[in-house]
Amino acid sequence: MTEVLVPDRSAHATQRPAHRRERDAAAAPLLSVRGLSVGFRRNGVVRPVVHDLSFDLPAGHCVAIVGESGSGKSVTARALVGLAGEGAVLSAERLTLGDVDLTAVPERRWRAIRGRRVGFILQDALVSLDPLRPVGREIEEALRLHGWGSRPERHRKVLDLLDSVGVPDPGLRARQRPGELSGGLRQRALIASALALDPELILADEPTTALDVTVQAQVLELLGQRKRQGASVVLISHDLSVVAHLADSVLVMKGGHIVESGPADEVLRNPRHEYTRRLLKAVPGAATRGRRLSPDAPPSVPSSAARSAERFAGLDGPVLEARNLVKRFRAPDGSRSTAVDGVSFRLERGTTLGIVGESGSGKSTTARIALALESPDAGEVTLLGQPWSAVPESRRRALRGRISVVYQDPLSSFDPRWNTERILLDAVSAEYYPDARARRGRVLELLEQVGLGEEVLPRFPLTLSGGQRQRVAIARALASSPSVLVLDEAVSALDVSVQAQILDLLVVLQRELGLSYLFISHDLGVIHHLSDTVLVMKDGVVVERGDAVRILTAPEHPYTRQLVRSLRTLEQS
Amino acid sequence: MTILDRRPRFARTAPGGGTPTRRGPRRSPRPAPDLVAAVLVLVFFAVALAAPSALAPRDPFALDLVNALRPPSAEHWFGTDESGRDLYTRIVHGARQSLLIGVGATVLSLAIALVLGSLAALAGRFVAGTVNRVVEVLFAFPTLLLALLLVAVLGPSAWTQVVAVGVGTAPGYARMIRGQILSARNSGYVEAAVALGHPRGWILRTHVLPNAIRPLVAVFALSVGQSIVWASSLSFLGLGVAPPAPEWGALLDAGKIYVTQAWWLTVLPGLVIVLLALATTTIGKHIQSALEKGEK
Amino acid sequence: MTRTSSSDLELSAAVGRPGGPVPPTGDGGPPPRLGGRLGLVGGKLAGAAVVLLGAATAAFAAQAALPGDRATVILNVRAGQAIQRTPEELAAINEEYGLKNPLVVQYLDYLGGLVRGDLGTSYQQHRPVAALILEQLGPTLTLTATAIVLAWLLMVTWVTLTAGRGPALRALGEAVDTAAAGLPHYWLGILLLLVFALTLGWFPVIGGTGPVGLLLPALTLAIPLAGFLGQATRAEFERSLAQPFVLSARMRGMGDAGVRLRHVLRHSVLPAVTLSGWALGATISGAVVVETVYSRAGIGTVLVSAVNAQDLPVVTGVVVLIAALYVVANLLVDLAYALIDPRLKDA
Amino acid sequence: MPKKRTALALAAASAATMMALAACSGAPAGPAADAQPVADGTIEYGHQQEPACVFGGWIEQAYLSYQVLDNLVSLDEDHEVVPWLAESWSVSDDQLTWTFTLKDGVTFTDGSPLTAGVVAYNFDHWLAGGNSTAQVWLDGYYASSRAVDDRTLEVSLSRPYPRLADTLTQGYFGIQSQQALETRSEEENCASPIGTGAFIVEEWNRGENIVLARNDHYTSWPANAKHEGPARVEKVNWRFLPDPTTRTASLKSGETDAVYDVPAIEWATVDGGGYELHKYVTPGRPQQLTFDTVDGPFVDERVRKAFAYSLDRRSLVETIGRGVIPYEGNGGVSRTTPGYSTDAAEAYDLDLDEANRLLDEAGWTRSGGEGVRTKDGEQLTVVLPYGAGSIINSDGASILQGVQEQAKASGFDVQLVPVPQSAFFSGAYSTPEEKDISAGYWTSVTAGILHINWRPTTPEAPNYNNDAFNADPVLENIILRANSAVDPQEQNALYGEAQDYIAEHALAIGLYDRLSTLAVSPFLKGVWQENAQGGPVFHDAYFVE
Repeated sequence: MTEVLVPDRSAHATQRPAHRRERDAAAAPLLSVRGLSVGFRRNGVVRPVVHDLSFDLPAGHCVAIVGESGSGKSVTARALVGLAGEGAVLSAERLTLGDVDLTAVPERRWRAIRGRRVGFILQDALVSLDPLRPVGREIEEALRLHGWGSRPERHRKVLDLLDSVGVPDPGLRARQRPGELSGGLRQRALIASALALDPELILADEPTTALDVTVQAQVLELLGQRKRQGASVVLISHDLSVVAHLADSVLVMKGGHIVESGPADEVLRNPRHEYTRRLLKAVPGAATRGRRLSPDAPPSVPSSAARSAERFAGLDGPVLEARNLVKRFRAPDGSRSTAVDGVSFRLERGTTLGIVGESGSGKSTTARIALALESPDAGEVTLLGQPWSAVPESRRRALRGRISVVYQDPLSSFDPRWNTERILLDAVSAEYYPDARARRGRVLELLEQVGLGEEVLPRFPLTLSGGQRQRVAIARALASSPSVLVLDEAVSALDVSVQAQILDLLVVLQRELGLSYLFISHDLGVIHHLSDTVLVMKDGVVVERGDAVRILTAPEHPYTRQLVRSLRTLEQS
Repeated sequence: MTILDRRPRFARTAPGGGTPTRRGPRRSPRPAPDLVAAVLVLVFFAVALAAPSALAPRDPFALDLVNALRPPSAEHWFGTDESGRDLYTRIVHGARQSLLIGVGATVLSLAIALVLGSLAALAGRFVAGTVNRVVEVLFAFPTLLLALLLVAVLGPSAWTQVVAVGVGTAPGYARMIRGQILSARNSGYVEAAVALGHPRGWILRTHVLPNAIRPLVAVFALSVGQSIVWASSLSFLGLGVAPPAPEWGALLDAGKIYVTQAWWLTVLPGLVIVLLALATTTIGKHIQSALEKGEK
Repeated sequence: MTRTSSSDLELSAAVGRPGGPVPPTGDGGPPPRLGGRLGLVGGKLAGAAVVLLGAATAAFAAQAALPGDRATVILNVRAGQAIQRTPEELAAINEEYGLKNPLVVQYLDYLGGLVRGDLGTSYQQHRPVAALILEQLGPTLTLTATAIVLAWLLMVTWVTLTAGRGPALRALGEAVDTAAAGLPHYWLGILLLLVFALTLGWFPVIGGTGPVGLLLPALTLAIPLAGFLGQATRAEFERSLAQPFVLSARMRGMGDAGVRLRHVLRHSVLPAVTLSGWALGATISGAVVVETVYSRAGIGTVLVSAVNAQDLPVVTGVVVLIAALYVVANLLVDLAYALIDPRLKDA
Repeated sequence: MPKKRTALALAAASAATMMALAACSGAPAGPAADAQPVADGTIEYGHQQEPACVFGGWIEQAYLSYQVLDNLVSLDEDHEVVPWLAESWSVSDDQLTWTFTLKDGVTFTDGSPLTAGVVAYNFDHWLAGGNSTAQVWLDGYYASSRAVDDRTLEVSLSRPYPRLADTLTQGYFGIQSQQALETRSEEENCASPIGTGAFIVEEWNRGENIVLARNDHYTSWPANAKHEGPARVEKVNWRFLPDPTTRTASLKSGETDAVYDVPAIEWATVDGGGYELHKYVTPGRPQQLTFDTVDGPFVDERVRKAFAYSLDRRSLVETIGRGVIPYEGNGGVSRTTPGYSTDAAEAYDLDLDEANRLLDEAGWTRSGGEGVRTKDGEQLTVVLPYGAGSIINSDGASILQGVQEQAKASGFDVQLVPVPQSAFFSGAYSTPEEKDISAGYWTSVTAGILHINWRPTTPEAPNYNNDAFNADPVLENIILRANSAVDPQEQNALYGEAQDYIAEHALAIGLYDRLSTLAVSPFLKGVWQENAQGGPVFHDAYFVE
C-alpha cells in the first residue's frame, strides 16, 4: 500500500496506473463502500446527513448518485476523500480505495491520494478555480504537489492536458485567469487540473450544472472518454438526463438514504421506487407538453380572479410587441458591446413566447427592455398596443400593473426587512383595493392562487424554501392582475420536483387568468414543455423563430440544430 | 458495525468544509460567551452611568492627603491618587462623562455622515461630486489634527471633545453610508419595486435608505468604544475635560507622571477604556454578523 | 466574491479603525467594483490637487477662526508670558507678518506661496516652514512606514495561524484582533515604555531617531493597526477558505498550509491593502501621541507645539503635507491593488 | 470567554509590570573612590522645555543663553555680585550713573572684540524689545548708556536703582556681538546667538536637541567659576525631554548624565540612587494666587481673607510635593529672595471658623453650613484659570485641585479652567472680568519683582503684569522707596514691608516655591546651578572614572 502512496516521479507515471487497473478490474472493485454514515457535530450533537451507504465501484465503471438538494449526495462524495467538512463525523464498516483503507489514512497521506489517485471535479469553475491565478498554474499546481516532473516538463504537460480536454490554443489559455475564459473552457480547465495525474477514481460533483447545454454535452463526452480509458467515475447530479448519459449504475438518494439503486437503464427505464418515478416524470421536455409534471395537484384558481382576463378582452392584437430592439453596453475599459441587436417579437394574448439561448445571448437584456427597466438604444416596445419603452417612466407607471416579472433568484428581489405579508400587501395596488381589509383579502386570494397557506404571511422569505419563495414571487407578480408575465429563468434554480410544481402552477394560472408569458430560459426542456412559439437567440441576435414544436423537432438554423442535438444526446441513451 | 469516530481528522481538514454559498463561519444559536461577557461589562457601566454612587459610595473628589498614592488594596480597590482620592470611585464616577462623550460623538458623527453620505450617493452629479471631494478632504485630515484645531478654536471641554471626535470620524462613515446606499440602489428589490410601478421617492424612502442605514446599528456599537478611545486621547494630550473631573482620559493624563511609582494610576484607567472599547466592539460585531446572516 | 464582501469590508473597516472610518476606496465604492484603477490614476492626480487645496483652505480657515490676537500670541510665546500687549509692541509684529491685511489678502498670499512651494515663515523660529517641516518629516515617515510594515507582519502571521481553525482558535484570534485594535496608542505606548525600557531596560528610554529607538514607538503604532487590519483580513480570509477553489485545491492534494499561503492569503489581504493607504495618513495621528510619549522628534511634535503656539504657517504647512502624504499613499494602494488582483485590469 | 481571556492577559501584563517595578531600583555603580578626572567628553543633558530661540525673555531661554552668552556680572553663593565681563563697577553718589569697566581682550566667537560700545548697543537692543523681560526690568529706570572708552561703559538711570548689578546677573542680560546682531538674519541670531560664552551653539535639531560645542578661546569666565580656562568637556548635548518620567528614567538608565527638573514623585528614588541632587529655590515671585481686587467677590477684602483662611496650603503642598516642593505662604516673593518676610508667609493658616465668620459678615450666606454660599441670589463662584502645561505643571495642577476642594468647605465654588498654551498666550483670561484669581510665578534675582507685579495699573500707564488690577498708591510708594534704597538692610526692610502689606490686605497668597532642580550622575562632577535663576552651569563640569 505504501507503494501506491509514494509519488511516482517517472515520466511514464500516467501510463502505469492504466495497466494496474486492468489487473484490479478483474479482482476486487476499485472503490468499496460499506455502511458509510456521515454526520455533523454542532454543539455536541451529531446530526446525521448520510445513512448507512454501501456500494462497490469496479474500475472503468461509473456510478451516479442522484438526488435533490439536501439529499446528502455531495457530502458523500466529499467524505470519500476525507473532506466532508468542519465537524464531520464519519463512520464506515469498510471504505477502501484499491488496497488502501481510507478509514485509516492520516492527513499527510490523504494529500498523496487526492489528485493523484482520486480526481475531484466541482461545479462552476468560475469559483472552483482560483480567480486570481492563471488556469495554467492551477493545473501545474496539481502536478507540482505530487512531485511530477521538472518545471519545463510540467509546463509542457499542462499544455498537453489543456489540449486533451479540447481547449483550443492552450498556450494562450494557460496564461489566462478563469474570469477571462468562457464557461466551457473554464470547466475544461478545471477538469484538466483534476485529471492531470490521470487518477483512477474521478469524483464529479454536478460537473455540468450551470453550463449551457452544448457545453454540458462536451463535458460529459470528456468524462465518458476517461471512463473508456479505464477510470472509474462517481457522478453526483440532480439531472437525470446527465446521469443517463454516463452512468452504468445509479444510486437514488433522498434525505440521506438510498431509496433505489441498480443498473442505470434499469432504474431510469422502469423505476421501482415512487420517488424515482416522480423525479423521472418531473423532467420537462418534448414528451411532457400539455401534461402535468408533478403528482401533487396544482391549486385551483378561484374564478373570481379570472376577471383580469376579461379586463382587456375588448382589445385584440399582441399584448406585447417589440420592434428591432437594439441595446449596447459600454464596458469599463470603454469598449462597446452589443447585447441585443434588432430583436423583434409579438406576444399574443394567452400564449407563451419562449426565448431560449445560452448565457450572454442577450435574452435577459431583451426581457429587461420588455419590462422597460432598460431603455433600448433603438427600436420600440408597445404594451397592449400603447407606447411603452418610448415614453417617460411617469407615463409608464399607469401601465406598470399590466406587466410584471418573476426572477431566477426571488430572494434578492425581496427587501430583506419585509415579511411575506408586507411584500404582498405592497404589491396589491391601492387603487383597486382601497381599504385595508380588501387588500388583505386580495393577499389571501393570491396565496391561494399560488398554492400557499396563510401561515407563510408572517415569515421572512429567507426562512422559506426555494419553491415557496418562487410562489411568493409569482403571487407578487400576479397582485396587480397583469396581462403579461415575464419569467426570467424563473425555474432554473429549483430542484427538478419543485420545478415541476411551479411549471404546473404556471400552466394553470395561464389557463385560468388568461395570462401571456414571456418565458426566458437556457433549458430547452422547459422551453419545449411550456412555449407556444420560440425565439432562439445567440450573441444578441434572433437566429430562429417559430412554432415551438416545429423548432424543437425540425430546427433549421445550424445553431438551433446543435442545441437540439445536445439535448437529444442527453435525453436518449 | 464498528463505529470509528474520525472527528479529529475531519476537524483538521475544516478548510475544505464550506459550501460555496456559506459566508464566513456559522455561529452557534446559544449566546456566545464573549457576547455575554461584553453585555455584563456594558451593564456595569450602564449602572455607573445612571447611579455611580450605587457602585462607589465614596466622594470622587474628597481629598485624603494622609492616604495619597496608596496601591490597590481591600480598602482602595484601585488604589489612590496623589491627593488620596480613591481611583475606583473616580473611575466609576467618570463613566458618565466618558460614556456620554463617546455616545455623543458617535451620534454626531453618524448624523453628519448620514447627510454627507446620502448627498454623495443620491444628489445630482454636481452636488454629489462636490460632497465627495469635501469628504475626501476631511478624510485627508488626521482625526487628531482636526481635533487639535477644533480644541484650539472652541477651547477644551467635554462638548469640544464630542464635536472634535464626531467631526473627525464622520468622513469615514460618510463613505460607508454612500457605499451602502449605492449597493441598495442596485439591488433586486429596488428593481422589483420599479417594476411594480412605485415612484422613485417612495422607493428611496421605503427601500434604499432603510436598508442602507441598517448596518449603522452595528457601526454605532462599534464606534462608541472607538470614540471613547479618541476622546480619551484628547484628554491625554491635556485637551479634554478640565481636571479634577474624573473623565478616564484625564485620569490617565494626570496619572502618567506617577507611572513608575504608582502604576495603577495609568494602567487601571487605561484597562477600563480598553475593556469598554472591547465590549462595545464585540456587541457591534455580533449585531453585524446577525445582520449579515439576515441579508444572505 | 470580492463583490459580496465589499459591504463587509467597509463594515469591518469601521470595526477596526480607531475612530471608525472606512478606508478611502477611489471614489467611494469598494476597489474591485471600479474597473481599471490604473486608468483612474490620472484622474486621481487631478483630484489630488483639489484635495490639497481644500486641506490648505480648511487649515487656514480653522486658524483664522482661532480666538485672540495673533500678534499678541507671537509676542507672548517669545516671552513665555501671558499678558496683554501695548499697541506699539503689536504694531511691529503686525507689520512684519502682515497680520492686519484683510483675511482674503492673507489667504491669497498664502496660496501664492504654496504654488511657489513657499510655505511661509514660522512665527516662533523665524525660519522657512518648508525647511522646518522637511527636517522633521524623516523621523515621522520612518516611524509610520516601519509601523505599517510591522503591522502587516504581525497581522499576516496571526491571521494565517488562527483564522478558520475551529471555534476555539477563531474566538481567540478575533478576541486578540479586537483587543489590539481597541488599544489606545498613548496607553500602549506608556505600557511598552514602562515594561521594556524603564523596567527591563531592553530598549533606550529616549528613543532618539536611531533604529533601536524606533522599535518601541513603531510597535506602539503597529499593534493596534495590526489588530485592525486583522479584523478586515480575517473576515475575508475565512470567507476565502470557504470558497470552492480552496476545496478544489485541497482535492488536488494541497495541504492546509499550502492552501492558506498560496491561495487564501492573496485574496484576503485585499481589504487590508485598501486600509493601509488610509493607515499611512492616519498613523500620523498616532505619531502625534507616540512622539509625545517617547519624546521623539517628528511632525507630530511640531504640529502640537505649532497649534499650541498658533504658529499658523507651520500648522497649515503640516496639514498640506499630510494631505499630500494621504494622496500619495492612495495612489500607491491603487498600484498594489492592480498587482494583487489583476482582474481589475481586465475589467 | 475570549474577551475575559484578553482582559485577564492585560491584567496579568500590568501585574507583571508592577512586580518588575517593585523589583527595580536604579542604583548605578558609582565611580571608585580614587576616580580620576578625564579630559573632554560630551555631557548628555536632559532638559524639559524647548524654547523657540536661544536668547529671549523666557527663563527657559535664559538657561540656554547662559551657556553661550556672558553677562556683565555674576551672582555668587552668598548672593554677592561678582565680576564677569565687567571686572569692576561703581555707582555715582546720586545713584543715577553706573560705570562698568570691562575685561580686556575679550572677543566674541565671531571674532569681533567686546567693547563698551557693544555693551551699550546691547542695552538699547534689549530696551527696543530685543528681550521683553530685560525690557520690563529696566523700563522706568534706564535712561541711556554710552561708551566712555573701549573698556568703560556708563549707564545712566532716570531713577536710582541700587540693585541694578544684581539684576544684570540674570540670563536675560547676556551680551551679544553687535556685529552679529546687525549683520546676521533674525533666524541666525535666534538659533545661535554670538556671545563670548563658554560654549557655542553648534547645531539645533528642533524637537530633539541642541549641541553646544566648547569655545576653545574662552577667556571671560565669571569670578565665581570653579576653574579657570575653557570648559572641560568638549560638548554638551542639550536634549529636550518634556516628559518628566522619561527624563528621570534616562538618567537612571545612563542615557543622560544630568537632567533638569526631577518630578517630586521621583525625588526619593533618584536620591536613593546615588545621584547628586541640586535643588534651587528660585527667588522672585513664588507660585501664588493673586486676587482680582477690582471685579467680582474678591473686591471685598474679607472674602479674600476668608479664602486664605479656608485653605490648608501647607499639608496640600507637602503631600503632593512629596516633601520636595517647599510650601510658600508668602504671596509676594519666595523664601530665597532678599528681603523675604516670614510674617507675611505665616499670615494665614487653616481657620474655617474665621473663614465662615468673615464670609457671613461679608453677606455671603448659606443654609445649614453646606454647599455654595450666595449673596443676593448670586453664587460665590470664583474663576481660577491657569496655564496648563506651561506656567503650571502637573504637580501644580494637583495642588490647585486641592485648593478647589478645600475652599468648598467654607462655601466657595472654585472654577478651575486649564487654559491651553495657545489660548493662554493669546491673552485669554487676562482681564479682570474674565477671572477672579490668577496663578503664576516670576523668577527674579531681587525683590524688585514686586515692582513689576504691583506697579499700579492705570488707563494712562497700564501694567498688564499686575494681576490684582489694583492701583494702590500706598503699596507702590513702599516698593518705589525700596527699589531706590541704597542700603541693603533698609531696602530689604522696605521690601518686607511691601510683602506684609500684600499679606495684610490678602492681595495675594503663596502656594509653593518654584524649584529648579538638577540631578547629576556620580560620574559627572562640577555641575552647579547659577545663583540668579538656578540654571545649570557646565563650564566647570568634568567626567571622572
